[in-house]
Amino acid sequence: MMVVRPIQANDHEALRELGRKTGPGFTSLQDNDEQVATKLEAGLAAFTAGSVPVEALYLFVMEDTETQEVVGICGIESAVGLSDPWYNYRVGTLVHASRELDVYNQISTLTITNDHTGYSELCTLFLTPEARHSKQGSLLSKSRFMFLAEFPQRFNEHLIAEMRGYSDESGVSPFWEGLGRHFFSLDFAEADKISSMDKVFIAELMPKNTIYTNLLSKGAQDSIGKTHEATTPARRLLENEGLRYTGYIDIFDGGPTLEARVNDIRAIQESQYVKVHIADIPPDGETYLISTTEFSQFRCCMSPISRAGKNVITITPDVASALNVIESSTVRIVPLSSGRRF
Amino acid sequence: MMVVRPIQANDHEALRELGRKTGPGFTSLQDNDEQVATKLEAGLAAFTAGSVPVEALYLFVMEDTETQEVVGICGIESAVGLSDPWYNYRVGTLVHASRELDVYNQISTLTITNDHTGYSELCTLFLTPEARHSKQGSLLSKSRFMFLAEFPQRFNEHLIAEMRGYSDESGVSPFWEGLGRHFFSLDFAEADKISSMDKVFIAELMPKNTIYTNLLSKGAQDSIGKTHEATTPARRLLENEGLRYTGYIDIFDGGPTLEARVNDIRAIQESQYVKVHIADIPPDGETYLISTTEFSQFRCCMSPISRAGKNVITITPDVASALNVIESSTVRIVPLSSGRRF
Amino acid sequence: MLLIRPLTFADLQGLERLAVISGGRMTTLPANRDHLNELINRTRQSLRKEVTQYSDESYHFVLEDQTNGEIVGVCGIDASVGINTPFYSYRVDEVVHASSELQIHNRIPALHLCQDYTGSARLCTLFLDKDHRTKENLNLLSRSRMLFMAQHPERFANKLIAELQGVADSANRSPFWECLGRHFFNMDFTKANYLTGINSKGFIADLMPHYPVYVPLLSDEAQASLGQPRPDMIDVKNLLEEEGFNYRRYVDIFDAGPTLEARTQDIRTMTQSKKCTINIGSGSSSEKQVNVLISNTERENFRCLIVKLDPQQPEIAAEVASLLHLNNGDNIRIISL
Amino acid sequence: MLLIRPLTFADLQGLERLAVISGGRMTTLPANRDHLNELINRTRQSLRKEVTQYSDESYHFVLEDQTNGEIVGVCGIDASVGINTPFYSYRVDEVVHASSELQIHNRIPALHLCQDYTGSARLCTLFLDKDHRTKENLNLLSRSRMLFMAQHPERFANKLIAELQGVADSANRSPFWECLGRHFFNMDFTKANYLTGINSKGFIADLMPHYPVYVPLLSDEAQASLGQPRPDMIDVKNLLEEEGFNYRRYVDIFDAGPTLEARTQDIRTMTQSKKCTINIGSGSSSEKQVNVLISNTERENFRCLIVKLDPQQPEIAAEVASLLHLNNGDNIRIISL
Repeated sequence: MMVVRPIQANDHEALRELGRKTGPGFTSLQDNDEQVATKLEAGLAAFTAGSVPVEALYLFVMEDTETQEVVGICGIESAVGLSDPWYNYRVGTLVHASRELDVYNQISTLTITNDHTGYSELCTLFLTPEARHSKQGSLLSKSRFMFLAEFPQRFNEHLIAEMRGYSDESGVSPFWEGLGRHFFSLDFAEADKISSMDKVFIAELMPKNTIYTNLLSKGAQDSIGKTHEATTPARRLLENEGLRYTGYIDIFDGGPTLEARVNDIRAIQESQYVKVHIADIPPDGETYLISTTEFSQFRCCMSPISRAGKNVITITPDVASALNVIESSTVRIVPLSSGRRF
Repeated sequence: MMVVRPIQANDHEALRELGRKTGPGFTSLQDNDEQVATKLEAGLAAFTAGSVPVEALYLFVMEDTETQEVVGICGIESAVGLSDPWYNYRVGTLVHASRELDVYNQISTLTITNDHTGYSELCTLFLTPEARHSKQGSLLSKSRFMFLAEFPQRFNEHLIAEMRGYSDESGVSPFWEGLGRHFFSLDFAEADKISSMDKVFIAELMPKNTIYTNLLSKGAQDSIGKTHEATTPARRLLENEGLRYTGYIDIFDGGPTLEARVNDIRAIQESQYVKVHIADIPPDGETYLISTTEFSQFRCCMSPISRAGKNVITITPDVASALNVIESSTVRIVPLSSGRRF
Repeated sequence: MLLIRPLTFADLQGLERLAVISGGRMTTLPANRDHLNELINRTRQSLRKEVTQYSDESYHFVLEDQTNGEIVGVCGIDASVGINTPFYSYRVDEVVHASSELQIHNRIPALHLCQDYTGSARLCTLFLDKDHRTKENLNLLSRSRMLFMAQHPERFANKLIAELQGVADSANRSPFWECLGRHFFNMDFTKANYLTGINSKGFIADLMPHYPVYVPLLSDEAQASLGQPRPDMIDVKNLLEEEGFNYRRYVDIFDAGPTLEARTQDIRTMTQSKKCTINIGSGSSSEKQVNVLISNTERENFRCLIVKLDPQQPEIAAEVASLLHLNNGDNIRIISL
Repeated sequence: MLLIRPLTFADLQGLERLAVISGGRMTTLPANRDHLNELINRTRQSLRKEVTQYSDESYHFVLEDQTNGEIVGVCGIDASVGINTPFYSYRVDEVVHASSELQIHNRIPALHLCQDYTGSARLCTLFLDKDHRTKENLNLLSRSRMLFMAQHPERFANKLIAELQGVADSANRSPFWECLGRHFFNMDFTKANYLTGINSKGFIADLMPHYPVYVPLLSDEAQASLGQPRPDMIDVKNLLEEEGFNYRRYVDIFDAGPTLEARTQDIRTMTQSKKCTINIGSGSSSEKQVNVLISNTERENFRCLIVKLDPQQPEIAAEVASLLHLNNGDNIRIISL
């Protein structure tokens, strides 16, 4: 049974191990002692702070209850851009038209903004390749919505998630080549490295005035808001929950930012409290996310459930044990997947 | 029984009469022969055009089936900004921060955009004061969602609605006084008049560069995105259906634009087809919007319904007659109001 | 002998011929009869007007071949531009993009649409038929205007500009236009130029980019053409630079040709031309004779040509005097070439 | 008698006194011992350096009262600004907002943050103790620098600017800063000025508005102060204008005081000062004597003062010669006041 729970001090070795597996595209968790240590420290601080912190990184791991192995990680930043500015390009439209000449031009523009300042952010999602089956990716990603639903006062009413931008077979981003490169003396690889460390550097050098996209290369224009192939499933998952591309992109690779009001997210909106009845009968219903109401002892797993009455569900002892709940405990549930498709 | 239906040529006198009642704030339908004639013509053209027109104004009236009196009007523009540019200010955020000095400033900005170009727009909603009871305003406004649900191919996937902006007791807009006025040689009344005719004039004179709102008067800053008192109920109604203020405001008075994807609107998303059973028994269920599936003969009314089986509802002969449907006709229904509050 | 004189209505056909062979690259000379007529009309009205404070007057002159009466060149001066219709330029500014942490300090040029030359006088509409394109004729055509200005300084603004046509390929296509203007105007260069020439009000404001355009985002060809005159404009450029004109990083919004500027009162023809009286005689040659630009001091009957004379004791033959509408002892203005 | 000479390390205390009484309004003279030390250090290094291509050298001079050795004034020249730290100004541009249909044509001034004066030489840090504020002393203090420049023109950029302090109220508050800068910096004027002075890198770029600021949105007081010098700067302004400086609509980003500019080689002291040799004699008065600014032609031992002499046959008393480090027959540079 897979369970998602807050990160703990003794997860250090597991986290270090995950960092070795992520690969170069996953900039937020690398094979890097210092980064892992910093990350762990931030994650622990979030769950142990006395009052509600303004800026906190809530980090969770997914653990196999049978083997105690940590196979995945996910996180939520409570608020971005409050220390260093948080930059995006916003894709806008300008119409240049002359009635007299019967000319009508619709021009797409890019403007640098900090509009998402203070928003909460879904971040740091990684699942080891071996564990990528049986909807375990969905559990890992969506467990965060259950946490958000339970502790809304710890988060902004707006939630964003950045999608990695398109790059070609040789790993080069046409968006960077067509725009950023002109303002730097750096090639993509070097800029990529800097970008992963601190995007403020990039923003300082990017043009401050609105860019007319029709002056960019075709490749750069086509990359605006385009998701990297490897990230497309993650995007689909979030879109099915109600997150939307609203015209904000990464200043570096042009990847889209998805956005939603927390209260409009399906898993949050449709989740409800029920009491549990524990019984060793195989449940036959739809698969649900089930999470506890505790903060530092938060647990989330997925399981088919049976309804045992209005507001009572039946779960197996296995599940109860993974969640650390007893008979009549209150839990939050929501169907793992939405019926709707977007 | 009130029924909403497409406008017809013989509604001219009724439309003229409505124009007399709207008052000066309602710029899209005034006591003005020419405007009424133009409006009617546009409305008729939308329903009689051979193929699907790119730009069309779908106009509906609400008629009392007992008296045949027209008591209200509402409309949908299929696409704005395709002839004359459609302007908004977008409210953005810029962060000016210096780590070195430990200074962090979040600054709100206004940038002129045509971002809503091509979007569909809810417009021209007016109900005579005498008819403002029994949720008839909801019927009139929401009937448009039923039409949108039925004929999505005639509309953009994005829908907007402009809310009148705040003005003080003496009818003066602090937003105008604090911003636009500096760029014009006109007072509010004169500018208001011009604005109602053609907003392009205003846009031509407004500053093209981003405005830092912290340089504006307090009154102007406070009016950004603020709805006129008289329009607040209309705003609430649309927000309950899922339309949202997303940071776009009127360049003239600072009033908010509400926005949603058509498919995310509650009345559209939750509406469904059912067959009707006509029976003269007083229905006791929840009040529903009921609309027909015809284009030029579109009808929408509201009534409590009873379920007569899966996908069959019972309606009274009155309602059937108002909708012009017979036993077993297919209609679209949705609960008049959402359970959710925003 | 070639003679400069103000436009008259009889010049319409000759002007039209020049407009056509200039190939539509000159904004102020569109091949449009109504507009050319208006050009003549404005010149006549401007010359007649008693000017105390200059405004939107425009003076155009033709170069007439005295042997056959043919119009072989045209040139003009606007008293001050941007009065009735906005006058746009691109100013090439540099924006610094720096990051102390990254040790990067980039100066990025960007084009700012501006109207900074509003109110300046302008030398304009310079076109010389190919068959007569010699350095001397160019001097006559271009500098005769300055002699007119020297004689009537109160009629012109204090700042003076001249726009040089920008780089174009053999098919008369401007790389700058192809890269930038075309995206915003949806028409070809010639048409845009023509519409500007016939004063189609506001269309530039309606269609041009309002935000600065970053030069590094332009094509290499477009970048290379920034502020570069068309190769056949080099003589004109040299002439203007000798007069004291400078390039101050303002370029034409359509073809990125450079705009040169000077203080009106400081240009060489203004400071070094002198007013004196003429002696009509044999005009026979002496050692002291040099080529000079000579004009009468009139307005509506302004005449100017190049002749050899002794600047200390100016004397011309009766034949030349007649071309210049001069009687013995009349005032003249001369400058050595 | 007052004497101009380059800063030395012994001047630190005197300089600090001036920094304090100048009240923190002068960016280049912050009351910060480290920075003042650095100012002296740079001056010494710049003077020692053999310059073929000017760079970021900075020369500062003090005005010393010979009667008591007190430092009563300071002035400086930067060889070229914006080399190591960006040099910002606001350029006041006009943007046209016009609607032909409405018959409205507005010219709206807007402030553009720019670095247009990057690379220019700058006259800076002019401060004269109140007790000695006479026109003659101001002339000595300000023009002595120009005499130094005239002697060493290769050390300075071609364009020369001077910034005049802007309007402030009795409490030393700038209405421009209160209306604009304060919103973006979250600190008072003096602190911002101080931080700029000690070269706190990048903080202006981090905090300043990047978009143009529309002047009509500023308070009336702030608008009125645009390009206006503080009243007690009028003498300095007149002096610079006599030298040939012009205001070209560039203002200080903090207090909106005007920046004046000139071509370095064209300023009066450059064009009219002359180099000649000195005769040391009685220095006794004659009718032909006038007040002149006189300096030796040295660098590290540069000295300058005002004395009465006959410019055609310059002769000074031994006492004055000693102050100027001059021997009989040495080269001098003089200009009449």
